Amino acid sequence: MSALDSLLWLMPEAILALGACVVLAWDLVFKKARPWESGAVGLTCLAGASFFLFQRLGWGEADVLGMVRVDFHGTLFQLAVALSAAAALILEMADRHPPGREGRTETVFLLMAGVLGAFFLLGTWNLMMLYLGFEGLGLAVYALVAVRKWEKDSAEAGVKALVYGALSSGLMLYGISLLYGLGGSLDLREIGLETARVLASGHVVEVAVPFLLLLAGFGFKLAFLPFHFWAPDVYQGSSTPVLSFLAVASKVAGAAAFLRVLAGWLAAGLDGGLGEVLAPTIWILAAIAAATMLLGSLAALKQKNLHRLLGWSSVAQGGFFLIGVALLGRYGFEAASAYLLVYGLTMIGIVAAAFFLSRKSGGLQLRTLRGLGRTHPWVGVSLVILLASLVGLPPTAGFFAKWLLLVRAWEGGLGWLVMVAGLSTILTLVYALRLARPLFLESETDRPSGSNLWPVQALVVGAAAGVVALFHFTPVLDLARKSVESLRFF
Amino acid sequence: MSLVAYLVVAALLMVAGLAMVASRRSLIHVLIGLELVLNASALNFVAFDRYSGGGQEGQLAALFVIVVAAAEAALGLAIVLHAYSSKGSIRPDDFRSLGDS
Amino acid sequence: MNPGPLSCLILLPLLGAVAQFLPLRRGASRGIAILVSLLCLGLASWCLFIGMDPAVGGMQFVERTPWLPEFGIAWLLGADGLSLILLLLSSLIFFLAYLASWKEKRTPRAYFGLLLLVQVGVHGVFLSGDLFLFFVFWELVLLPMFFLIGGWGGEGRRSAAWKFLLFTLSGSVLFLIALVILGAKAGTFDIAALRELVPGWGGDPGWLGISLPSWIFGLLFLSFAVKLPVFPIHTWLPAAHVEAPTPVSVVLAGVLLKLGAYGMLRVAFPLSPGAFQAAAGCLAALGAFNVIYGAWAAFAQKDFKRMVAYSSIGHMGFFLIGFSALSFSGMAGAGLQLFVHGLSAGMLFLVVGAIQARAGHRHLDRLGGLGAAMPRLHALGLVAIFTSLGLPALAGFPAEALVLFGSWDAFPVAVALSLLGILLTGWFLVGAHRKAFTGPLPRGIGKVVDLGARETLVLAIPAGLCILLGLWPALLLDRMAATLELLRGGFPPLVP
Amino acid sequence: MMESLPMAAWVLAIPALPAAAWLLLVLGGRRAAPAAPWLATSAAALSALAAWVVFLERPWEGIPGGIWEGPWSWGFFLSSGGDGIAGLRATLSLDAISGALLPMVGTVAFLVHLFSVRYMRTDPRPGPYFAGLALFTASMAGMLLVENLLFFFVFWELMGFCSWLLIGHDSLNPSSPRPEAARAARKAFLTTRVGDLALLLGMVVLWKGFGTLSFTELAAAGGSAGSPPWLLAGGGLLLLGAMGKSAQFPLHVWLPDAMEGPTPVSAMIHAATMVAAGVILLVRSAAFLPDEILLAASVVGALTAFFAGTVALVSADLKKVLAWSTISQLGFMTAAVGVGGPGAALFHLHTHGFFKAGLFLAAGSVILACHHRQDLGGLGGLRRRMPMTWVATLVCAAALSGLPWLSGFHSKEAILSLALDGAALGGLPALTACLLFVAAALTPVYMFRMVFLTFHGEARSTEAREASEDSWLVRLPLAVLTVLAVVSARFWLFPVEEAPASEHWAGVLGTTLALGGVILAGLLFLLPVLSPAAFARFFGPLTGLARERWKFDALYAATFPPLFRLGGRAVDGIDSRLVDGLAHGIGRMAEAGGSAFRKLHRGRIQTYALLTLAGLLLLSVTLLLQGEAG
Repeated sequence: MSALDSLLWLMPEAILALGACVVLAWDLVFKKARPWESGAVGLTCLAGASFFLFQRLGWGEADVLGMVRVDFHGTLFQLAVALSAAAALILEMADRHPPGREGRTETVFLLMAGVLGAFFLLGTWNLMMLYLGFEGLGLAVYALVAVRKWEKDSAEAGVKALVYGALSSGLMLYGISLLYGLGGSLDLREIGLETARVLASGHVVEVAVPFLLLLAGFGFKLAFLPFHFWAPDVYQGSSTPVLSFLAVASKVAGAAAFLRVLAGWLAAGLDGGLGEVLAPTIWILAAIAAATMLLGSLAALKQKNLHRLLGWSSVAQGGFFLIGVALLGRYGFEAASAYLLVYGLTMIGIVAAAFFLSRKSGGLQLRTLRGLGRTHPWVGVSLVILLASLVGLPPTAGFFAKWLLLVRAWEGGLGWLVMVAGLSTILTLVYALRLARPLFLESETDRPSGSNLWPVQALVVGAAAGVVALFHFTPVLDLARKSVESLRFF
Repeated sequence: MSLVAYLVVAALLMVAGLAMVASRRSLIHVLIGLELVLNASALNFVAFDRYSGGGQEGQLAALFVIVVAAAEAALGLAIVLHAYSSKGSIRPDDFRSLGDS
Repeated sequence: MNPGPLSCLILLPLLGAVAQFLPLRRGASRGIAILVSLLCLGLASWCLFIGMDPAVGGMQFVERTPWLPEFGIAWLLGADGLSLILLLLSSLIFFLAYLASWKEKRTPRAYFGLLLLVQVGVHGVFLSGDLFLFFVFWELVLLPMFFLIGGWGGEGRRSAAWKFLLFTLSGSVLFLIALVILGAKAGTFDIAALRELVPGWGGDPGWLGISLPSWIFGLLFLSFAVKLPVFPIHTWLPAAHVEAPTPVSVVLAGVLLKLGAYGMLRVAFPLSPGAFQAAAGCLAALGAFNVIYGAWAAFAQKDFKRMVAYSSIGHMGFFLIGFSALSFSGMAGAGLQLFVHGLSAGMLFLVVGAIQARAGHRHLDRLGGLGAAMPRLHALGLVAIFTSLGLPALAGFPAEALVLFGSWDAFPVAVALSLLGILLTGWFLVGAHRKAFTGPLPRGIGKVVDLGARETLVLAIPAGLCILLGLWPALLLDRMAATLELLRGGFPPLVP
Repeated sequence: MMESLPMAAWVLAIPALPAAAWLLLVLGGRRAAPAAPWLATSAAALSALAAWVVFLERPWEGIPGGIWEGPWSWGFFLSSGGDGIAGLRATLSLDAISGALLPMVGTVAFLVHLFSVRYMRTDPRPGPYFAGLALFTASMAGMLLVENLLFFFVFWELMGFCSWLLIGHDSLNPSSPRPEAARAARKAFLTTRVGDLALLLGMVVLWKGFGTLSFTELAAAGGSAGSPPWLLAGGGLLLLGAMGKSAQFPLHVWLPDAMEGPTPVSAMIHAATMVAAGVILLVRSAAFLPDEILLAASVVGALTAFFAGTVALVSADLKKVLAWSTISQLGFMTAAVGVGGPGAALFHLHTHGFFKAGLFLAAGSVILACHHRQDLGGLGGLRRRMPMTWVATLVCAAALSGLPWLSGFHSKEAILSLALDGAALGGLPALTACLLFVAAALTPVYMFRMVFLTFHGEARSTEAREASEDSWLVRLPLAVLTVLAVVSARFWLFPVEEAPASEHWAGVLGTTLALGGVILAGLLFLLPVLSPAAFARFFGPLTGLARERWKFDALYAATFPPLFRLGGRAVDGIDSRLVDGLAHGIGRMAEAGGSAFRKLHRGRIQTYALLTLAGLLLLSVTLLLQGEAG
């Protein structure tokens, strides 16, 4: 593969890297740049990257420069990350900053850097590359959380994200180093083969310890128990655009990468008939999934702060995703991927709606949202639809995604997990409606009239329309299937 | 010296780092603990590379880890600075306005 | 896709609901709703009385469009005697509910839009031939109803709406789990196909020592029992029915309870007849218990609306008794009971609504003299009360008589006990009549105006139907007979 | 079939005309109210005419089985086919029983309508009243014209509804509503409903046993059935139903209270409709009821006849005396069926219908004249002021007392002779006979007590002093009924059972007792020879017991309503505390779990780190243990 070919394959990454530099330089070069200009540059770059990613979906697979892997799975979720980052960027541009701080350059740059990190996290079999992507995304997130110096909680949120994130990524790195020792290589596929051999000889500990350490890393990204502690606090302390990035882009990237790692690492063993040895792994993942779903939803029940509620909700949704992961098999991963896509779309809409509503009401407390659904019926109704999708009520894509996950779980013999998921669905609806109910059923008269925020409205309505349209689930299922097939190991 | 010795040292480093993160009363010390955690991994990489690896992958990895550690330290210090300027303290326990009551 | 009559029955209210998003003039909302429901009513009547062949028991007017072939999910609509009868009931009840909401002033667009959405769900449930689709429509009812109760209800609407939601959703989750099992095992959701398939899983070891068909039956039954409702998962009903605005109460009692019953008839029983037969004794006992419990609880109520709400529990107990006997007469009685209860409970709620609108409250001890002041309401109320307590020549009697006759062979004790429930029902309803309609007008109530033309129409239509069906139950039972025979599927009537 | 069509039209007209009148009145609402009296009355008149035509034609004679069937048959539950109860078909059918009773029913109903035109002239709600009367008439006729127990039951219940409606009529009066009327109506409805539901259950049992509910087929199957337990149960339930409707002890409590209704309604209920239904049911089922049930019927009937007679003796209200006398006479009829005389029972029903209607309408006339004064203490001396009413009352009371040459003599004699025949068996039948004779002796006493206190002596109130006869609308029905009270025994066509052994004895004994009773009443209340007070003292506490209706009303009032209310409160309490509490408890548990979990998230980053590490440790231990186990 020539360097030119490689460049073509890596066009999206290149665009993003270049775009990030341009954004940084923009304000220096154009002294009188308007605040929105850097955002526009960022959006253009994301659009360009998305365009090439979309193209790349049809290009097949390649190992580029020995470190980067291009395949359907990676590209698909890179696309998802790019689009959700774009959504976060739109929110950021629509947000109001205090006088003197109108510039968005830092945020835009950090978003793009994070996306770039996510791209590498998603597109590699090499553990070091993976770690670099992981850290790239992570560092961007820590900075994003803390970047709004004028908001009083930004520092605390930043500290928490940093300490907790660095701790878990450190644990993961330690796990990676052990895996390197185990497989003698940083390539996951080779490590996987070696792992299968080790497992076949009955040595469980050698695999179990790195597995748990990797779990710590991804557990942080995905915020499942017991690595979730940061999420509610940091969600609560960050601005809504950053929350959007945290809850969607960062989370989807981490989740998809988790699937890839598990597929690459364990599939060989699974194919080799080591299901028996891996049963405890399945069990532990299922237990984590159950605890996450249930406790996350329980904790979300009585929240009063919109962001914190979304944080806990995001924790609980991670538990659902884990159901598919826990199955450690093609069908489970397929269902998990489908769930992830639907979750992403749903959450983009919900966070955008939350942004819209908090801008309109001037607060993040649930009670300040009273009556907003009546004055803004489009956003209100869309939000209800999106929440229905989050809960898993038909006719929305969320229902299908959840149902598919549970079907796979039942097939995999995890009947009890199905029951727990059912229980937590009830709780989910309760907190979802605690969010939606005041919009319509209570009223408040005095409100500052804000700008019309039409792009945000369009985002919300579009996402709602999307989750309804995707109730015709075939496209989602096809994408999920293709992506899991492209992981090659099943 | 055998591989095990390196691994034990790395593990000790790791535990020391974790202990610092969990117990020290200053964010700077917590950051140092985080660096220790990273360095434990770096030590592992090098040791594994020396004793069981074929190429230079482990050593390269260790270099990357150092870079990442530097970046993390830089960002960490920046955030701690910001935290200090907004709260006037860098005691971890002073940061608890976010959380469930 | 060329939409047939059944798709139209679903799409019409959906269009009506979507139309509420248009910038409508005041009054246009209800106009749309009434128009849509009239069209649905006409279409449903056409299907039932002209379009369908009563000799055929199976699905007619079938429409099938593949949806997710991999799981055997399809947009499969079909109707038989049973579903068309319930469809007629629901389109009628919705029509009445829209008429009764004529004066709704609080955001009428949202109100009618939500009610129309509920209608979409209800029609969809009655017409689905695919279990997955069934569930989709089943769930569609949930949120609109929550907002209707919570948004337009009375004083305690908040907790009533939550209660409705949580109970119903818990039922739905059980349904969902059944769907998960079916999705994992069956590869199709065509109810007719499942009916062939599921009973064959008896040999499967199942889960936790219970065979798969039993699991499916238990989950489905419980989920439908919440809607029916069955003791002890009925407590949402009094709360919701009492707090909801009158037209919504009418819909709740007239149509929503029927969803549970329909689910039992259409899904829970056919999918696992073996499990059903094993449980039939318990179900009949539960039914008899419901009859007595509901009647007795109603007996103690001072709030007229609450009394009516509890009486529903008792009436649905009859459905359970008749249904679990699995004899033709019992099932026919159960089916007829659904229709009749829809009419009678709906009428009773309308009567209470009319009283409340005039007296300002509905506390029985503080009412009186309304019969003389409102002769029209009184006359129509009499039909409602006596249909409800099972007076012959009104529609309640043929239904209850068929249940009693049809279930005696299998459950003599349940039948005998349920008579106590009938006695109690008569007692409290006649007592409520005495308190509300006779004697002097209490001082707090000023001048009362009798029902206007619209209100009279709303009550007179079901009243006329009650009398007609009381004299000529064959009108509906003829249409249902072949379907019920097919549903029973040659099961011999239960004999202990 | 074709030639019977005119006949079918006549037969159908009997229930259909009043039913049509009802429908018109209901649909017409307030606009139809002015026309209501005459519309309903003319429908009743034509219905009565049709009944007489049918009676004279006797289409059932000469048909094998003795049942004429209309040319229509109507699938009730399913219009065609169907097995089991769902296949039931209704037909219009006429046999000797219905043929014999229809003229009485039609005539009395018509006369009651006519009387009501005057009686209810000032009533503000004529529409509902006459609609109720019309429906009542139609239901009674319909009940006689079906031969299937289920459809019989339909009309049976409709009559219950009509009587509820009419008894409570005054409670809905807009200007002066009487709440007592509503209470009485409710009591009537619920008490009879206990019987009705028993009958319903009995029907179910019989259906299971015989596979049919047709009276003819039941009678045919019943003969060979013996008395298996199910038949005993079914028959017993059926008897209970009849006891409720015909106000037999212990379900009699509703009938005296039903006097709250307008007086013509009482005439309707007591003479032509409602209470007759129970007797007719017993007569129709006598052929298949087992002997034990018949014995029970005879005992219940005799007991009721005696007990009601004693209460009638001390009643202070004009209408109450009549009510208790009805109960007593219904006791005779029930006992008659029990002792093997369904024909005699019907015969007595027939004659009783005329003279009891006459008595009630006469009472109505008195009440009308005295401006709703009806306590015996406030009447008296009306003989001169209301001669017509006096004659009617006197003749009807004599007929009721069983004085010779009057209609009541023949029918009562038939019953008494049958009872006397059976008494030879000893035991309960003998007790029955004794009680019946005592009751027969009481009848003239209470009847003539009523006559003397009302019409003779001094007027004891202003209203009584100023009373006068009313219009022809009142006098015509009275005249007709007086004549019929004398002659109605002549046109009775249903065979009455013979009691060869004691026919004459019973006649002689009955006449003696009746005459003795009249004389006793005269001595007590007409001529100041004996003191009623002394008499009452002589019987001591028994008099008090009788005045309090033997305390049954008090007993029921003290038991059933409180019991049911208690049950209601208990269920309501269980529902709102326990069942609902359970649901709330689950909710609270979830919230408690949530808040306990939230307590771990207080915001200390190092606590988080520790918890995470602890969690990781826990996971490793679990995983390794699991791995070891695996």
